[in-house]
Amino acid sequence: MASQEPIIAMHGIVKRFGGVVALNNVDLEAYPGEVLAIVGDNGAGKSTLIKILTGVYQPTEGKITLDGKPFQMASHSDAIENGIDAVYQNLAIADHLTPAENLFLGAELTKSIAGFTALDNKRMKAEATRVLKDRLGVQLKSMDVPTESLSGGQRQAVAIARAVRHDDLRVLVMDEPTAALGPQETARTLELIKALKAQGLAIIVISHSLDDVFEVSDRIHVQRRGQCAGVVKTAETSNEEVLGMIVGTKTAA
Amino acid sequence: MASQEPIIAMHGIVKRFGGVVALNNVDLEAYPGEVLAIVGDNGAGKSTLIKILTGVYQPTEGKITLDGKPFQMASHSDAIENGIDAVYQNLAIADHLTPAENLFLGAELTKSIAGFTALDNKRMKAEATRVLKDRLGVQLKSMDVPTESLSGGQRQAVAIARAVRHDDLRVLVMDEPTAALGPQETARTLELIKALKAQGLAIIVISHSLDDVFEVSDRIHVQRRGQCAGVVKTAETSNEEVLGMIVGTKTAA
Amino acid sequence: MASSDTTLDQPSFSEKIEPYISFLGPMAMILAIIIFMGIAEPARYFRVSNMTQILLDAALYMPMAMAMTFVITQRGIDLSIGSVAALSSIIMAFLIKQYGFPAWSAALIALCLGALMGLINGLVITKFKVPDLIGTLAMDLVYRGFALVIAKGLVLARFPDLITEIGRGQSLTFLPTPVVIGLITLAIGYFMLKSTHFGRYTISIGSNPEASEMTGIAVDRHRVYAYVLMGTMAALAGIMLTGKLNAIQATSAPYFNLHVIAAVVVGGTSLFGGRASIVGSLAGVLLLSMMINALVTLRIEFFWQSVASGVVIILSVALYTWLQKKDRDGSGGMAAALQNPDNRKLLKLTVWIVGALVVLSIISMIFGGPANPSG
Amino acid sequence: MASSDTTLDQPSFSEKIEPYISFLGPMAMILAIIIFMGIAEPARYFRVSNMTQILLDAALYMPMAMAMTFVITQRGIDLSIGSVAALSSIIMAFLIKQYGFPAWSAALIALCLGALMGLINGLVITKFKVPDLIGTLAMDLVYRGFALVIAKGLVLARFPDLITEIGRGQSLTFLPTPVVIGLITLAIGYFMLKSTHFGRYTISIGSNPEASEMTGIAVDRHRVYAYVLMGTMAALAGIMLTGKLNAIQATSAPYFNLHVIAAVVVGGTSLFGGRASIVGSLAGVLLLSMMINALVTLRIEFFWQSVASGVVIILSVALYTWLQKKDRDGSGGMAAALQNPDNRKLLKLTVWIVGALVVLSIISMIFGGPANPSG
Amino acid sequence: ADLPLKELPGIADRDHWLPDEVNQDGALEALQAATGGDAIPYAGTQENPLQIALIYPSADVSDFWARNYMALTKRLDQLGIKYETREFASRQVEHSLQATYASQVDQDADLYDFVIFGPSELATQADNIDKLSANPDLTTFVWAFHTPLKYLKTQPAGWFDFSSAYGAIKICDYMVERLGKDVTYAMNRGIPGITDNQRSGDFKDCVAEKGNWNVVYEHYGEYQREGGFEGTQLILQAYPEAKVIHNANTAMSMGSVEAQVAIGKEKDIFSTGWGGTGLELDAIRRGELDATPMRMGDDVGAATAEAIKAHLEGRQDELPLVFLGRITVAHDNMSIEEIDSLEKEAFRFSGVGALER
Ligand SMILES: Nc1ncnc2c1ncn2[C@@H]1O[C@H](COP(=O)(O)OP(=O)(O)OP(=O)(O)O)[C@@H](O)[C@H]1O
Ligand SMILES: Nc1ncnc2c1ncn2[C@@H]1O[C@H](COP(=O)(O)OP(=O)(O)OP(=O)(O)O)[C@@H](O)[C@H]1O
Ligand SMILES: [Mg+2]
Ligand SMILES: [Mg+2]
Repeated sequence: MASQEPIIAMHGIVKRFGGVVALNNVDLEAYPGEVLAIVGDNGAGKSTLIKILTGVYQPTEGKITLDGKPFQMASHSDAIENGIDAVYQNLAIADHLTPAENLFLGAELTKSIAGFTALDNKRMKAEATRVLKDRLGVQLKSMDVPTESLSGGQRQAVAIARAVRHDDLRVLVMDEPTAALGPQETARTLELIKALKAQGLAIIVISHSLDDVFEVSDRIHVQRRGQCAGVVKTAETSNEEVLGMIVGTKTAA
Repeated sequence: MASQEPIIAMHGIVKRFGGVVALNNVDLEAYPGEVLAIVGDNGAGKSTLIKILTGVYQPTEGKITLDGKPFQMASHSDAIENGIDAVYQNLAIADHLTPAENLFLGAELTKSIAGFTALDNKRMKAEATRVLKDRLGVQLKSMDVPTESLSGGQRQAVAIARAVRHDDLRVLVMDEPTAALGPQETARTLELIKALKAQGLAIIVISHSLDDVFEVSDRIHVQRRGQCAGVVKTAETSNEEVLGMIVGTKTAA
Repeated sequence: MASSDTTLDQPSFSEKIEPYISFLGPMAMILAIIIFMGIAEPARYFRVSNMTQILLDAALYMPMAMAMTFVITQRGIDLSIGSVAALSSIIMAFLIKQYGFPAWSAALIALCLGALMGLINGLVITKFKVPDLIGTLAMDLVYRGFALVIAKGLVLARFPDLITEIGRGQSLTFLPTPVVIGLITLAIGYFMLKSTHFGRYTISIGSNPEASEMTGIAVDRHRVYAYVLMGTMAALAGIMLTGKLNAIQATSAPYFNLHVIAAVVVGGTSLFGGRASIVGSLAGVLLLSMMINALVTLRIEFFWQSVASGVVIILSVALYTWLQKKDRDGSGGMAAALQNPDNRKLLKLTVWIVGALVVLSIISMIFGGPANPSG
Repeated sequence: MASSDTTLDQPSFSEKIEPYISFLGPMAMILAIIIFMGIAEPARYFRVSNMTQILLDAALYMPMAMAMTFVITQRGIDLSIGSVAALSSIIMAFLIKQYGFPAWSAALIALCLGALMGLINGLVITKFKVPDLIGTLAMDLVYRGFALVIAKGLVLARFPDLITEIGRGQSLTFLPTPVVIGLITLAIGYFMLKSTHFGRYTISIGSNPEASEMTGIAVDRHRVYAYVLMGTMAALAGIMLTGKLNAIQATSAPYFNLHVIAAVVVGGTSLFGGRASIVGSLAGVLLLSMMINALVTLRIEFFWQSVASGVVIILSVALYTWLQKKDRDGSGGMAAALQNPDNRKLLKLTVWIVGALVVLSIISMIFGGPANPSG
Repeated sequence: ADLPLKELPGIADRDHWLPDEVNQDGALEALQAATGGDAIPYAGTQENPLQIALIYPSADVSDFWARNYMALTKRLDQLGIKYETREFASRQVEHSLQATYASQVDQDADLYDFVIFGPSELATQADNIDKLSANPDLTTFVWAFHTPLKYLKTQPAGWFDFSSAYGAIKICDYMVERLGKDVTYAMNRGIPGITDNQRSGDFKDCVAEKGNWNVVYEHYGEYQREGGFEGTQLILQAYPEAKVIHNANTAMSMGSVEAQVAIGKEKDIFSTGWGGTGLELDAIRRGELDATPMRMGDDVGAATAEAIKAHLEGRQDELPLVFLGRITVAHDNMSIEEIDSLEKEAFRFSGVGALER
């Protein structure tokens, strides 16, 4: 399923926070048209790993390559510019802004008024409505209310829509996208992941739900105590084996 | 499995927030030695329902009975005094306090120094260590660090331990206790629920994971758009039926 | 994903007025003042000259209220603006009076100095990680100290026409120049808030700083920008003050900080960040000026003015919070409030304190010595 | 549940000093002052009389710093303490001088009045839901107004011995009475923080108000308690001030608010709530008193003292924050900081502002008129 | 008449005129005599009471403004003039608020006949003095300043003050004579500004010139008792060589004395006050304060009442533009009786002892 060349790859990543070693020599590759799941117990380093991948943290050691070329990210904007975006565990949503404003936060559309660059709120609203409807199938009652008044699922939709709004998006990272969702909305989200994969994106999903992982992923990366306990093909493994790797009673085949 | 008399029961509960009707005429009963699961989509009113049950919110309409007698709760303390406690969705933990301090928050042990009532920090620390170890099987490296420095699972353990520390606890409510947990810690928590049930507690668990629900619960209460879509015995239903009730394509048998 | 159907489909009345609630508080208070003065002292209060007077008073605070709206929306606060205004205009005054700089350039230099001081505030807060409150408080001491070191007790007075025009000019006939300047800064602020990256990020930073950081917004940089804007506007206010009084000294503008913060908060901008209202800030500034003017017109003794200001500020903020509160069904009147054991405990505390006062007073009167009024 | 094994099992050095970090900041600054003065002016600075002097200065602020530690730890702030002190002691003074109340009862009445004013602050904040900053700011105006209404410009002076004993007495031989009072209040504060429900809930409310609410803690009530404590301690400070000066007037104690807040924050209590340090507050109070004393001993000009105070406050808070920061590996020196595009943009802004200043100055010097130094 | 009436040396270097440059010969003395003498009742009749607006920074420090007010009103009563007053008070530092008051009175000129303006700071309020003076419906008197600014387009009807500069010279002369040359001293100054420059600055220049005195520290106590206390404490510990402390007002001198008493140093330090208020005189009697330039406090208010009468009687041409109240030095070498009679004279209207209002 995966092509030969990874879009983005991490090599020997180490991340220390003061005395805490959150990541210890971790490798990771993401291929276009493939869903890579990351699983692992609490504190295994999953969130830290993908924050490094998306430029939020800088690794203490190790390097990242994009299309095989060394790639240095000073900030998250660098990642976005190169088509890498993420939906974080604690939804990164500004409650007081409207859905459209959140959707384009950090990448506003602009127009020029009398030589000044101004935000094009009208166009952003139209675009946001379109992205939510076309790509996610969500229609909000009103686009003018602050996002805080939306339901959990609707907020989640806004967060995902923000990541997928770029037409040049190549890598999408999702940290526990279904953790707070009801069954219906979970199903919706998994479908969305599959649709995005079909569009050729490389998708990285962190999840505690092995059911979900087995439903959507192509490969599973197991984190354990800051290290990679192994990467397995979803089709070639079983629930028990992955569980064993997470707990530490089994190692990768 | 359940005895004939519910410990606590809610009748015709309605809760409005301004214009929003969060709960519309909901009934609920909790029996000793039974696990009642509450499932439903986002915004279905699950959290609101149990917040009313634990005295955090007051219902707009409807009444609550405890051991068959009408029971008015003005605050959460009233609930605790009557043996009802909860572990909330967003862990109600004060990050700057130590685990022991959090465990006894709101119900501190005291001693008397020269006629003054003073907190008995030593005894609380000892008790907390005991509760964590004996009832939950968790041993923390240090009991003197602020809780913010613990891992997600450890924090969860502290939150649960807080609820189960009362020896006169009769009803324990848990709002999505496993949502943020890895597989190993999820298993631990489910075992804990079973153990508590064996001790004769009435347990109410909200969860989005139907697997977990089917593993531990005796009855399932399905919330849908503020109303109860039906209550079914776990042994007599299936994953699909419950899903259908959540989504609204099926009604209770 | 299912939209929650428990809400009504038609936006309710309260949802409709929601965006305007921010300045309903001050507006209601303004209305109350207008009605009251309409009954008590209509002729004197509603004269054109008095309205101009109110506007002139308010004008001084408009640029600062605009900038403070941004600062507070980002969960910041700036307690140094009085000193920034004093220091930058003292330097301007020296440049004009001692070094013969042209007024326009000295005024521009003052604005740049204000920006520089704002920049320093911003860097202290973002780079040294000193909390806003304490950082600007300390910088207030520093700037005021410099102003005093430079000017000592000197009063610099009598400035070129440009400066007095800025401070109290009438050359635009329809409105005094400072009012026009104030309104323009507010209009620019409104545009910035709604239609620039800076405004958008201001709200998002105040609403959720971590989220903003993760979205790739340069949080620290935009916080610095807000302080730079604040410093510049404080310097502008300093120039306006200099022009208005045609004099400046190092101890000028002692109450800028609190007046401006009160106006902005009364106008509905949230001290908890994320909720900004430029129109509300205008309303807040007007409210405070109208109130002081009304008190003077009513010939209220000076000391009561202070009391009245405090009460009006609390009432308008409380009114606003009350208007905004959604879950109002749960409370249910006085009786229910007394049912609440917490309120009973607080009542008991109150009774205790008042009781102690009464008992002590009685004892003192019985056992006390004779009055001894020799100051 | 698995404990995370990525941390080392032995608590590291930084973990060990963690609980003490809060006052390492002010302690380092105090040490710096001691060393500096030890070199610059040892004879004058380290005299017993001067040490007593420093303690006497600091004593006035100790009770308030104790109470403010609680207020700030609950994410509150109290900007009204100067006025509370002034109003309660003005009333005490009137009771003694005009109505012949015995000093002890008038002093107790003053404490009750302080408690009452604190109670009002607390109720305004919790019941009217006015944010702490603006609520106490407004009440400051109210209390100060009342003090002025009652006393006008009058100075009430010359009080019974009890009052002067409280303010500057030496009858305990080893330490001046006010110092003993101050230290006792701090000790009580320490006990309350560590070993009472109030102290425990103070931290939990500041740490996580919603969680505290859900745990069944009466959040609002305990917030009110903190303000009542604050009001009482402000009144005590007012009595101490009255005794120290042997006089009181309505405009007394103008800088209490900021001095006390600065001392508490410098002492490591977090303005973001949840982190309290009574010992740190003591260190903060001492630091500020030692610093002012040192500046005078060094014969620094008065206005520079203001500048120096600001700088010391910023340095000690920044130092403390820096000590506390855990993730320090990511930064990596000056070069890396300049690599950061945000810092580059800020540098550009700085260059722009400074550049504008320089260009404007040069233009002005060329085209400017002759100097006209007639003030 | 065109000002100045005559030119004294150095006129070009000043932005204001000296009293002698603008007062007609004998006018000041005549008004001082009328002020000091018994009241001669107003001859004319009034339909309505006079409306007098008072704008002054009376909201903090000392009872100076209150005493002026009482002297004014009591003398008006004695003169048989009916009047109503309206006070616009503010704090010393609130220049803006005072400007607002001035505008308010200016636009309410129909309400008032006289306005008495005590500027928070002369240069800062100069334009407001100009504005009020130019209003034909008002007669404006300035209180607490005696330096008619040359650049005013319209001079007010009168300036009533004690000359702080004159007081500074008086106390300077007295102290140089009493304490000799080369004394080391320290100062508690007020709020930086013109008043402080005259009270403290002129004193400093004078003692330097006449006695070669040396100032070691200048504290700014903001005219507050706390300021005086704190400044003195610091001076006593850091500058033990200072044997004299000069205080720029009553509040600070009281604080200063209190700080000395607190450590038992009041006999060692020679400290001065300013104004000779009741509190200061009491302190001199107790031997805590040593000397003070004493104003005949009620002169300013009473003279203003006399000036109002002159205006009502159409005799305004006879008035001096600048009125100066009398100042003498009161000190601890005086007998109790001498001090008592000075005090009686100074506060003949507002009363000896604590002020009751
Ligand atoms: N900013 C930080 N400072 C210090 N330690 C950190 C920081 N962020 C993460 N850590 C530590 O790094 C380790 C890995 O954390 P991370 O959040 O990546 O775990 P995770 O696998 O995402 O866990 P979870 O499933 O609970 O989300 C943990 O021990 C955590 O305490
Ligand atoms: N304090 C509140 N004020 C206003 N509306 C509220 C409040 N709390 C809950 N609601 C609304 O009540 C409805 C039910 O919310 P609730 O939190 O009970 O849902 P839930 O079933 O727990 O959802 P989730 O699975 O996302 O946790 C939602 O529409 C929500 O927006
Ligand atoms: Mg994570
Ligand atoms: Mg919920």
